[in-house]
Amino acid sequence: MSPSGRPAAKPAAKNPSRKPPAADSSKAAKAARNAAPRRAGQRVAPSDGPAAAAAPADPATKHRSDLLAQMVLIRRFEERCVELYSAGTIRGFVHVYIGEEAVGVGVTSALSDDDAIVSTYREHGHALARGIPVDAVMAEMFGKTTGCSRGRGGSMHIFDARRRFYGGNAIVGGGLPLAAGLALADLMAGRERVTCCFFGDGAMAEGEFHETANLAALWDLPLLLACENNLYAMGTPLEHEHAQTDLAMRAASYGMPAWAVDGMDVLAVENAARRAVEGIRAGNGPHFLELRTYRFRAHSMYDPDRYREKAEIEQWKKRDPIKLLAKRIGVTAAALDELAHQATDVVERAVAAAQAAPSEPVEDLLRFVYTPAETEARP
Amino acid sequence: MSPSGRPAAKPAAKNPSRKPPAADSSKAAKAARNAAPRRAGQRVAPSDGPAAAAAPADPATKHRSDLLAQMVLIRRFEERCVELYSAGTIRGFVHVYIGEEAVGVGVTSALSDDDAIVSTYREHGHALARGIPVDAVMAEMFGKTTGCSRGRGGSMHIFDARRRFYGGNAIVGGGLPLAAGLALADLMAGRERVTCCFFGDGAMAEGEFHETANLAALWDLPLLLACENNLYAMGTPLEHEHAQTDLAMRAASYGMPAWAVDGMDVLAVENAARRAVEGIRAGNGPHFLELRTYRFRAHSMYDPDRYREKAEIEQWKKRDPIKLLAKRIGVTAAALDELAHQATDVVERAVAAAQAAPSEPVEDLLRFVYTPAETEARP
Amino acid sequence: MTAKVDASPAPHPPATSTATLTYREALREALREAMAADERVFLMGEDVGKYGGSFGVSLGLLEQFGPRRIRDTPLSEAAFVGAGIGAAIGGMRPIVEIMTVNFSLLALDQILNNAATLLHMSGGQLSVPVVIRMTTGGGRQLAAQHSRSLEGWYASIPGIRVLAPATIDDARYMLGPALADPDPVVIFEHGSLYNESGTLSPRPPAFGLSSAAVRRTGHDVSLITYGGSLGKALDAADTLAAEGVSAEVIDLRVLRPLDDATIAASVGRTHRAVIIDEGWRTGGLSGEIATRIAEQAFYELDAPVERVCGAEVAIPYPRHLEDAALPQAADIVAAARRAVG
Amino acid sequence: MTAKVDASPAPHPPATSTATLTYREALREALREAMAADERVFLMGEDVGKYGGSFGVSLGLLEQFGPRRIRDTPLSEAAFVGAGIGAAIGGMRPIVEIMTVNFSLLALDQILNNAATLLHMSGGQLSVPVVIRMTTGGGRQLAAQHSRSLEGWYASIPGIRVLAPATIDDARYMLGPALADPDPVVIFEHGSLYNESGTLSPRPPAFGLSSAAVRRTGHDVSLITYGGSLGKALDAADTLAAEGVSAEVIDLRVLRPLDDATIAASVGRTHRAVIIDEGWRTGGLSGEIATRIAEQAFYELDAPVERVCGAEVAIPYPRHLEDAALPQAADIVAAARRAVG
Ligand SMILES: Cc1ncc(C[n+]2csc(CCOP(=O)(O)OP(=O)(O)O)c2C)c(N)n1
Ligand SMILES: Cc1ncc(C[n+]2csc(CCOP(=O)(O)OP(=O)(O)O)c2C)c(N)n1
Ligand SMILES: [Mg+2]
Ligand SMILES: [Mg+2]
Repeated sequence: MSPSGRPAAKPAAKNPSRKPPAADSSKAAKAARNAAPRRAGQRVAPSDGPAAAAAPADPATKHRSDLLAQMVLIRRFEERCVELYSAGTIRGFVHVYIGEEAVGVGVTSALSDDDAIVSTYREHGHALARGIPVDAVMAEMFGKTTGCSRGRGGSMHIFDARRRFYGGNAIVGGGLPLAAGLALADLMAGRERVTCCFFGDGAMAEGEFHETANLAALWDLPLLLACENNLYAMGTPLEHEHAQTDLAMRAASYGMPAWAVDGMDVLAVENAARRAVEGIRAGNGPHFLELRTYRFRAHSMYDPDRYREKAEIEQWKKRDPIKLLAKRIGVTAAALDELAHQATDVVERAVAAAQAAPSEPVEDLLRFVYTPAETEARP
Repeated sequence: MSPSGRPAAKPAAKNPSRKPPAADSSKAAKAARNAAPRRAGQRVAPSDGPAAAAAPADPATKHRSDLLAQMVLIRRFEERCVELYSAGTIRGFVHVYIGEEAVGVGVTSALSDDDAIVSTYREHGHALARGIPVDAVMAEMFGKTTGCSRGRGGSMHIFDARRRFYGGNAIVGGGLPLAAGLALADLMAGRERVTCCFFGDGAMAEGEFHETANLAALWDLPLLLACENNLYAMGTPLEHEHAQTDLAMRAASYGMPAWAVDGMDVLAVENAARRAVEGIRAGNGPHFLELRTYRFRAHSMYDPDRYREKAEIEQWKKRDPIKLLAKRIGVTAAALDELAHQATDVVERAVAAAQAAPSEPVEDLLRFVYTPAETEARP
Repeated sequence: MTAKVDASPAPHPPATSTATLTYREALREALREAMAADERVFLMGEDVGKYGGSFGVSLGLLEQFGPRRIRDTPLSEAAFVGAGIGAAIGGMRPIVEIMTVNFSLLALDQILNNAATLLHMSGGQLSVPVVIRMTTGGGRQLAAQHSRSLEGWYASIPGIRVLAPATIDDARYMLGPALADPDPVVIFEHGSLYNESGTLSPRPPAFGLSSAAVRRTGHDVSLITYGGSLGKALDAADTLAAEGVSAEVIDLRVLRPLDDATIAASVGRTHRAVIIDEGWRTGGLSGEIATRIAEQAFYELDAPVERVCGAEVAIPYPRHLEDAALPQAADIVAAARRAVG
Repeated sequence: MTAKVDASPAPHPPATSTATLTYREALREALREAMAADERVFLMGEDVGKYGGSFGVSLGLLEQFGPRRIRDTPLSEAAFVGAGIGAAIGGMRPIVEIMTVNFSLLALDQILNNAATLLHMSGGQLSVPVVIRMTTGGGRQLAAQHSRSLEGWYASIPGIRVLAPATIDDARYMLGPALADPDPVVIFEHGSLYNESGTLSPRPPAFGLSSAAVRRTGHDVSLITYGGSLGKALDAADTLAAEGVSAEVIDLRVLRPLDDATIAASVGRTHRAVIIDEGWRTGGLSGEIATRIAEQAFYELDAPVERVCGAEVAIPYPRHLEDAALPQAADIVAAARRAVG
């Protein structure tokens, strides 16, 4: 049990401000760049300071541009989904990630390809960041056989076993035990892989969170618990979900390293996630990240969003993760437009492909209830 | 959120010693007599110092004698149950409380008659301390209609609604949400009552504990969470159940006052429980007590107890709560024998009565599945 | 138990005006009425407050009754359902909303091991007057984990009563007697019904929870169903009528205890039965009802009882596959034709 | 799916010696064999280690295989069952023990929403080769919360296979093919069987998990049962034989998928059936089986199918009430007499 995992003695705010952290404090920016793992209960300050001037060929800069492009792609993908939903082309429950892209992109960027991801119903961003082809994710939204789950899953059930992306789970908290099991399999097999499980602030109130956190800490499972704290569970604000709203402190009480990160700052997220992944690979058991973020849109396409103040949303939009990173790395408005343009092209091609793709024949309704006989039972 | 509810910064022992606290340290005894509520993570030292000399008429002494008599009665009751089980008269699962009596007696003594108790399958001691007649509890063990649950429940399901004793729950952790609901009803009705829920160290790993702790702290429910930490969940030692073995610290992470108490010292238990109950009645929401105790016998009559060292058990038996209190209040061996004698009489009368009592007729099998029509639906 | 609940006088004067409203509004009015009538009644669940409930049923109630009685809970199904059970024992009359039946598994331990069992294992001491509402069923492309129909499991639990309002009237009037019931009542609201609208009838003088309803009379075949499939059965009856087959449509309304008398009487008239249940065919309500028909009317039956059920698969997302997985009017018509032979 | 599992060669050379052992020992030997044969197999659950499992099944395995593969878990049914599911996806072959079916409700979300559903909602990508064992049933005076029989619920879940070993042989040989199955398998061990002893037969060459077994042949009536009730059905058959009634006894063995062919063939011979199921009558397996018999052999039946089931009550503690609540040989005899009538 690392001492850094202990809850800090200092009391945390019971009702955390719904205001985003202030932008443009250069001291804070420096802190974020140095980004040592924080002790539970400490907030990581924002890191959107002045853009670092860097030569275009610099691999670090290239990497940052790449993160930016990923976020732009996810944003564009989901904006298109919203349109398609309004047009009645995409149906079911659709939960967009708009505003939270830095979390998925930053955390995923810290993982290796053979690490595993278990996600939620709000997982388009995780899936795309993982590298599941845009075509396959869009086709899934359309319910077509070319979808990454052959269209059976839809928005909430994106899977790609080859890329170790294990869903797309629509039971809040339901992915956590599963992720612990994937981590256990790696531990037992002596593989140095990490399993990352995304879940929301609301999910932490579920019993399955508690049981999984305890089990993972007890067994030193190689598990990254990535809590996307967007301050709401549907319409319920954080302080009506949790007695202790400092979620990193709560997690630390299981005896695991846990810290909070500015989830609007993709570089801070990536840095924190790298540290956590390092700790996990070093055999120090599960780590918990509280990723402080905000969703710019309603909970789902179904939700009229009656419970949040417009002003609060506007305030957070000022810290749009895309704008923040663009500013930091000196990407001009024009360059950003160009990126958006490219993303639009990719997304439109995916839409066209999805539209043209075949639907599963009705006769195949009962496929995939049991593994077909021809499949090798034991890989 | 009381600051005393914060987790202490100092790291807790990962593998707590299975040795009982050392006896006869007079400094420790003093500390226990003063018994201010402890901060989470702090251990309460034992309080079995030299007996206080007091006049027999002193109400405090009388009260202590009374606590002693209760413990002796519970002990005798259960020893008899063990015999009856071996003889095949009592069947099913029977879990005795021998060694843990100070917990049930001390906590219950701090409650008023109209406070509620929710208990576990290891509840004979709670039931008797609550004042459910020995005859009714014994008849329940025999499955007779004169049993407090008409014999339908047996050892694991002792109920007495009139005494606000709400079971006897054999699903580990299953009583916790129920207790929260009873507390909620009181809170909503503006009644100043407390609900006390007993549960074990093992139960804290269940999701239902987590959800209940959070809900209770969030809603400031008048709930006393009485965790009987006897270091084992069946055959599993504490450090294989919990990543964080300092259970009071874990509970404090929900933002509720929580402290550990020497559960072999009935006066320390009573004192701590009184403080907690005061805090709850004052509107400060749920309080958590970690009652450090030990069961002298196997988990159940079914259990060969292969998992504990004889030496460990013997060590703990030196701090038998009955002997400790007797010594403290200057009760002689002869007087203690006399008490045991009286208890035996009471128990034997209960056995005889239970033997003579009628069984439920088979035709009544389907009674009590639904409330009979003649019952008033709305009390 | 049945007689008592039915005999209890309507808690309020029968409504006299007939209005057009949605199923959702009918449920809301029922909640409003119950809250206004009895201080002990309160509503608790995820997002029942400002959000108005995940399907908008409780919209506006927070404003009317305040946060003490319209209680948003954390995502903790076991704890808040268990707390509802405890509060019921403690003298309140809680209405607990679980967003959907899919999540109710997380609270099933509390419902079975506590709510349904406390009365018996306490030897008759503890009645548990809790009402638990939840959305059920498929048909909205919500895919595998949000489209289940598990009513059959609940209907098998001794100690509870299970309701499935399928009409505006039942949505409006079932809650009152459910709250008056001293034992736990579980109410299933089919997700496809919330936007249905219709005319509310005046409250029947002795509105009860014991009997099934004959929604359409007929003499050739009995279509027996409940909840979200009622409309499909009525559609099928229309089609069948055009073919000269007279179908009787039975709405079970109460899934536990089943109203054997109404079912047997109908089959006694028609000698043929089709059971329509959105739940899986195997091990669900449909087999139970078919078996009871055979037990009670074995020599009356002119043909094997037909079952039209949900396919044994987790509901797939695409519309065409979901449609194929759920009972449709055409399937009912085909089954009725087979039965009539 | 059936063919594949059955066709798979026995993973080990058939045992040749015949020995007398208990059901508990047979289960233990099966675990031992599976652990020894495949490094990916491990056992996890509450107290499976030093304690030896709450019913002593895994006694000695910790000493043989060590704590890495015999894993004691905290009291966290949802987490460790879910972890078994995840570990199965991750390439292991976990055997998860839930102490009893009563506590399995706490893990039912994981079993239904994950184990049974992942394959379908991933479009066929994720098979979940997990085996979940649990004790079921009453008869030991363990009262309301420790005596349930919920096999019927599990048997209704698409995506899983459900086994109920009732004999020494099945206790010994079912685990192998269960582990070889690429999909989740749930195994119910009836609590009254652990101490039963008998002679182990040599491993049958193609021991499978698809078919029911005729445990006794007869021609007047089929007694159809499984698990803890098999012995009672065999006793009943003895009594009936003395009265000149020849009863065939079918042991279902596999509760999902049901072996319709064996059942229909038997009823085709006897024309009368009695189903014995310790679970509640309403909404359980008994109704399903009765309905299938009617669907498949409607015109073969000479009498309504009889059901002998658990009473619809939480099992009471006293022996005489528990006996009355559970199917007994005398009840089976009476039902058979009615059927033969
Ligand atoms: C067990 C369960 N309960 C309720 C729901 C309905 N539901 C879906 S998302 C959600 C809110 C979850 O909030 P959070 O965990 O913070 O994630 P976010 O949606 O904010 O990303 C709720 C209540 C569900 N899907 N599963
Ligand atoms: C949900 C559940 N899981 C498992 C069991 C079996 N079981 C009964 S008591 C027990 C141990 C509980 O330990 P603890 O909470 O420490 O209480 P103690 O028995 O030590 O007083 C177990 C595993 C159960 N009754 N309920
Ligand atoms: Mg959230
Ligand atoms: Mg314990």
